[in-house]
Amino acid sequence: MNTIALIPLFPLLSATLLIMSAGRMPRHIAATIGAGSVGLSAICVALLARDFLADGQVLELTLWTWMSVGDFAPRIAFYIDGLSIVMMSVITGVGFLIHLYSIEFMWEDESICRYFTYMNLFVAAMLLLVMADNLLLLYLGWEGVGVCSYLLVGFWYKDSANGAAARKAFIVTRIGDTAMALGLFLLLTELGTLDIQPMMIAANSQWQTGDALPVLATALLLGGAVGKSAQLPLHTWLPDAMAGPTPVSALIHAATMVTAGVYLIARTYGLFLLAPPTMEAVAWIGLATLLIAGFTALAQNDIKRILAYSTISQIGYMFLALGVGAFASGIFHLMTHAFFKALLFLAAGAVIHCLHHEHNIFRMGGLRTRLPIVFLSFFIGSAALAALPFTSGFYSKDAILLSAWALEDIGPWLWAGGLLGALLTSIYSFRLVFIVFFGEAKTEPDRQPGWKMAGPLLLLCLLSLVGGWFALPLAGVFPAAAEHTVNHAVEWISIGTPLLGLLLAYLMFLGGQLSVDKMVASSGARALRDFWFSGWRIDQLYDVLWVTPYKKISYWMRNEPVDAIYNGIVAANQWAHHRLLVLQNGELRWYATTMVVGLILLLAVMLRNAP
Amino acid sequence: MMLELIMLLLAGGVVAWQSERFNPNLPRWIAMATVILGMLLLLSTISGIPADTFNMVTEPSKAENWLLYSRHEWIPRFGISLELGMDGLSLLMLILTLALGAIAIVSSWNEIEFNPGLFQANLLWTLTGVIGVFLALDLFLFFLFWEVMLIPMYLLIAIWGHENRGYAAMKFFIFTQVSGLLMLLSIIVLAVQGAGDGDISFSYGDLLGSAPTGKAGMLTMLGFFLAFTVKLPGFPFHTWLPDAHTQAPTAGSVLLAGILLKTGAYGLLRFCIPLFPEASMQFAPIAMTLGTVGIIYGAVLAFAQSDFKRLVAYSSVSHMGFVLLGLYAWNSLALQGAIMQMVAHGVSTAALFMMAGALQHRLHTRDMNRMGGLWYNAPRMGACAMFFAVASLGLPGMGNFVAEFLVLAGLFAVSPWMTAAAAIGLITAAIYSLWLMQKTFQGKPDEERKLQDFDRREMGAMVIMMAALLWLGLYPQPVFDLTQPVLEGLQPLIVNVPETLAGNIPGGTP
Amino acid sequence: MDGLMVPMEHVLVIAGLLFICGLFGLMLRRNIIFMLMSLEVMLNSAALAFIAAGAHWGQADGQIIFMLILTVAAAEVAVGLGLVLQIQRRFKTLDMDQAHRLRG
Amino acid sequence: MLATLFYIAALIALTSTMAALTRANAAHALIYLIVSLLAVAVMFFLMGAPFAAALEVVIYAGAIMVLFVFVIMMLNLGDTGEDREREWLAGRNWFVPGAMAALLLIEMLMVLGDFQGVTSGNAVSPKAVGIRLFGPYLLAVEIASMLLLSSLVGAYHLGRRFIVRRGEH
Repeated sequence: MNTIALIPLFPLLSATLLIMSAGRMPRHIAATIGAGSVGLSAICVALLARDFLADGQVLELTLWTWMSVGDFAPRIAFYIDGLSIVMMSVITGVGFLIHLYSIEFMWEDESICRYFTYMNLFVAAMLLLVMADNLLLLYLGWEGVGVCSYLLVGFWYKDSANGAAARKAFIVTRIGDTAMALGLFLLLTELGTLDIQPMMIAANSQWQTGDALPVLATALLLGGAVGKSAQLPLHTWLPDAMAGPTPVSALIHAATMVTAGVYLIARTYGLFLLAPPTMEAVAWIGLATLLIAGFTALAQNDIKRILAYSTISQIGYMFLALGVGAFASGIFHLMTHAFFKALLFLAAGAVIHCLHHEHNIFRMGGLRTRLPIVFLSFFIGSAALAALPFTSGFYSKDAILLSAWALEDIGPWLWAGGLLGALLTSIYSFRLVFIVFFGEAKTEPDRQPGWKMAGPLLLLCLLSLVGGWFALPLAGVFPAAAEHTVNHAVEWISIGTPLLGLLLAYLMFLGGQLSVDKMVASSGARALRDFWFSGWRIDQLYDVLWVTPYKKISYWMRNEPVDAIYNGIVAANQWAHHRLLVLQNGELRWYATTMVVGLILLLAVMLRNAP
Repeated sequence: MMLELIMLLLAGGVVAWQSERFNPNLPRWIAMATVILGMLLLLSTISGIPADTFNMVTEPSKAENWLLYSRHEWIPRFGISLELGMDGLSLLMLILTLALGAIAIVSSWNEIEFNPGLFQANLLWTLTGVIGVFLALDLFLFFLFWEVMLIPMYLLIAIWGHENRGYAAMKFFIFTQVSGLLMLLSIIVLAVQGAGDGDISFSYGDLLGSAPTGKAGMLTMLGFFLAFTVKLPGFPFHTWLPDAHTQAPTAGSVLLAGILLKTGAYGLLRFCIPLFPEASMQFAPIAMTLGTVGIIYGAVLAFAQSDFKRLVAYSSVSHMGFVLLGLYAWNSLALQGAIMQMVAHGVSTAALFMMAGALQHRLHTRDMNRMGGLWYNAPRMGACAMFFAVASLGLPGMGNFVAEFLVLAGLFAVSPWMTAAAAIGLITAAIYSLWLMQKTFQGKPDEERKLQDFDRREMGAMVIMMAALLWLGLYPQPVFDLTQPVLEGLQPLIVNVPETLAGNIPGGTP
Repeated sequence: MDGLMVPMEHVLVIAGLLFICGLFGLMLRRNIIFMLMSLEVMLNSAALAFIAAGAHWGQADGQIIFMLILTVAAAEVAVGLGLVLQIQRRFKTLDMDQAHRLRG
Repeated sequence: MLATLFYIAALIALTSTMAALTRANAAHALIYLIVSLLAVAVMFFLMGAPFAAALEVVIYAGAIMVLFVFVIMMLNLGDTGEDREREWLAGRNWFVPGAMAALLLIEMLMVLGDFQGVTSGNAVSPKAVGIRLFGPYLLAVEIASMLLLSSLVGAYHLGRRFIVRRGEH
């Protein structure tokens, strides 16, 4: 039982140790503690998973009652079922590999100690998020990972652009979080508890499917999920968040934190099932996001931004899966995505590391022979991302598309959109591979990745390839999906699309038969490319709609408009003072006369009142 | 004990003042010793109270079940007595006051060069007034302490403040004094009319439930409300606060933000609402609107400031809006949240002001445009600032989150729309807090800058405050347990909450 | 010799007339010396009224108050004339309309 | 007979007062004022207050007025001052004070309108005054002496015209 408590405790303890050392700890010790603690957690998770797979027993552990006010008594308690196990495995497993990788990647950084502090804190918060038995504790983890993300994106604080990106990440997600908090208030007020399992039972007994309240509650929760998982319309922070160190992008902005939204919806699926309109909205949001992000990724030239948009797009798939009710498929894709996207980011990090922090893909090229391990990793990652047959991504994405197809009414539309997205995915993935690793060399790498980098890469390669055959222990978590008859034509199309994308990418970026330069020769096409490059101008739109007005209003008000009232009172007083000052003119005769006037008036009053 | 505690601080002030003649370093030691003695006195007294007393519901109108109660005749002709009482709420506030008093002394340890004796004396006398306010049960006595708290604070700002201290001190004085006089008027009305049959009584217990009804009740209540809201400060009576905070010396800011503001909240909870249940509940929608507007307004203005202390001051306006909301929502969740916010905000803002004071002491500026990248020069300061910045934006796991969550959760049952509006404050809080970090500790560092990082003394104070916030965030139950009986005693005083509230607020019945 | 029986109202009217004469002089004159004289007249008229009242009741109190008034008048004149000297020295005039700055 | 004397004294007091206050020359005015004071002294005497009458002559008409004389002599105002006084006394300046005085007079008469009573006709001897003065009014005497002392100090301080303070002229 106590292994459960140990899992988040290890990274937390490690972070505390690192904080208390105040940066004076030698870097090899800091790195060992930082990575080792996550490794220990991973071992604990593995032990836990082995037991769980053996008996399928849901584990619960209450540490203490957080607070108890009236009937509201959330606990610091864990609830470990199949879904949590999957998430914890991903977090600690992939997390450990990334920590290991970080040791080499960050070795030369002066603040490696601070780096591992933040990373460990993040892992701890993320673990709390997925292990929490109630939504309040989940919210603690949720905000905790947000802050860690902020700290890590802005890790290199000396450049204020990084700070801006970090702030944007935090504030945009905070908007979603606030919606989620409101959702929590609604659930607490209506259902009287935030403990997830009793809450879903209470919801089932109190609410009918399609009632306004569950729709509202789930819509608010969805707001949180959309913010954290970088879905439309709150996705704009993720590309900027690439300002952080690359392992951070791999861990937080690809594998774990950004999928928290997916986890949240899956965790509270019982509520979402009561709200079909929200479910539909989830699906459409996912679809729109995956398409918009896919198109945007096509036009980028920063290696990390491409991956960021691809992450947004892949999470769009997960949302699509959740929206059509295929929760298990969504989680499945979450896991495979964690593998291959972490792999891609780490490989991209290796490229960046070996090319003196070069991010622009057009200044790379021909790295296939110079960085063979990285090439292998990147190729496998891209293949999985593009869902080429028999990679892990293939299985998960295929499951999603089939579930979408099976849905009535809107299903085929969603399926078609997803398919288009798959095509786009394939094109931009291989565009990346072809431009970076093929063609002529433009920048020479000055080093090769060492074992701490290569090891995690190779392990993740393996996971990306075989991850599709894992059977996730989700049977007890979600209601059994309806068996749908598989339409073979649909399946073949799903398989063929990525290959078509690969072909197109080859023709455009390697073979040269379809020259991109020719395509964008016309002004319309160039405008379209610029439009995609700017991320559909959504950032500019928000700038005009929110950021600039907020700044303007705030600066306009900075000198306290309310004070105008009080200054008005002061001014009125001063005005009266100056008027009355005339009476106090220092002329003796005037005083005498006014006294006489007073006397006259006084006597007049007396006479009038006299009987 | 209560009278002794007040006397101890008063006398400590006098001694500290006079000790300056012997050695200019002596006053701060004496002040520190006085506060620690006070704390020990308090703790030893509490340990003597039987444990089950803490769980008994406090009957506000009776002397029983108060943890401590004492009454001496003072001016019997007018029904004025030295009536002091301590329940869980007062106890909590006393602990906060003494702890932050110690922090304030630490924060100005090396800062005061002019007349240190009088400075420490004023500090202690402010504490005296605050403690008196938290203990007084006689309204006349309460008013006396209310004024006692004001004057030393005025002197602290006016003598040891920064460049524009005269203006700030005068503004602070006029705002609090005018509203205080209105309250005196209300107190007298209540004392004369409340007791009935020609007797005058200022005793809290006698006056409960005797408020005039109708329009007169509303007007009398407004006298109290104004005094407390100015102190709180609630929008639109907050404008003295940014000036006073900015100009006050560090210890003054710490005291102002940490405890003086809390007296306003305490007054609302202890006096304004229970004494005028009917008028207060009629007024609740307006009070809550003021709270909501204050939350957003403070946050928006905080973002636009370039003065470190001013920014923190506006953040106080924003945070105290939650208290106003919580108090007038008047259900267990919201009330506990409001109390928690009083404590957590006291600690987190005190820390931020201490940070500001430390920066000003070292850099001789509060202008954030002249800072930037300080993390490079002083990582320990940076880490502390980051901690308290995220505490201030309401990160779960810290006391501020517990407070804001409970307030909003409680408010949601009363008015979902108001909750939604107030929740915007969570976003805007993130904006200004992170902006603060960006302008000061992040960004391009000046590598030539010599900046003394926190020393052991300052780090000690910071660590204590961090630990306190984490404790409040992760295991706030002791605080709730302490105040629960008090609230259970107060809540029945208002019988018609749901109807009045629901009837007055749009969407009141969810 | 016994005193005279005068109707009180006559004496009071005379006192009032004297008082008003003084007041009139105070308002009329700009010279500080004349103003002081007017004050003397007014004090004197008050004294007259007190003496009359004392005579009416046949008590000594009226005269005692008269003596107090006398004291006040003496003190006032002493200080007032001292001020006159100062004013003349500072402002080179006795015109009170010009000495209105209310500061030395 | 005595009553006639009383009313003649009253007439003299009023006219000489009026004259005193409307003179341009301060010395002349002072003489008129002394006449007025002497007339009032006569009235005191006739009303049965011989001690007060004596004091009026000795202290008021004597001592206090001499102070005025000294000051007028010290100031040495001369003819220009007198011309200016005449100018200030021009007719238009009389209007407001005259109106005020008239109004006040009317009101005063109305107040006194139905006042009944008469002076007793019994003289109050200086002895009686002295007994009262040093009996119940002892405190007042002390206060009066304090007042005189303080005015002495004040007058002395103000009168030091030849001691020029540092920084002046």
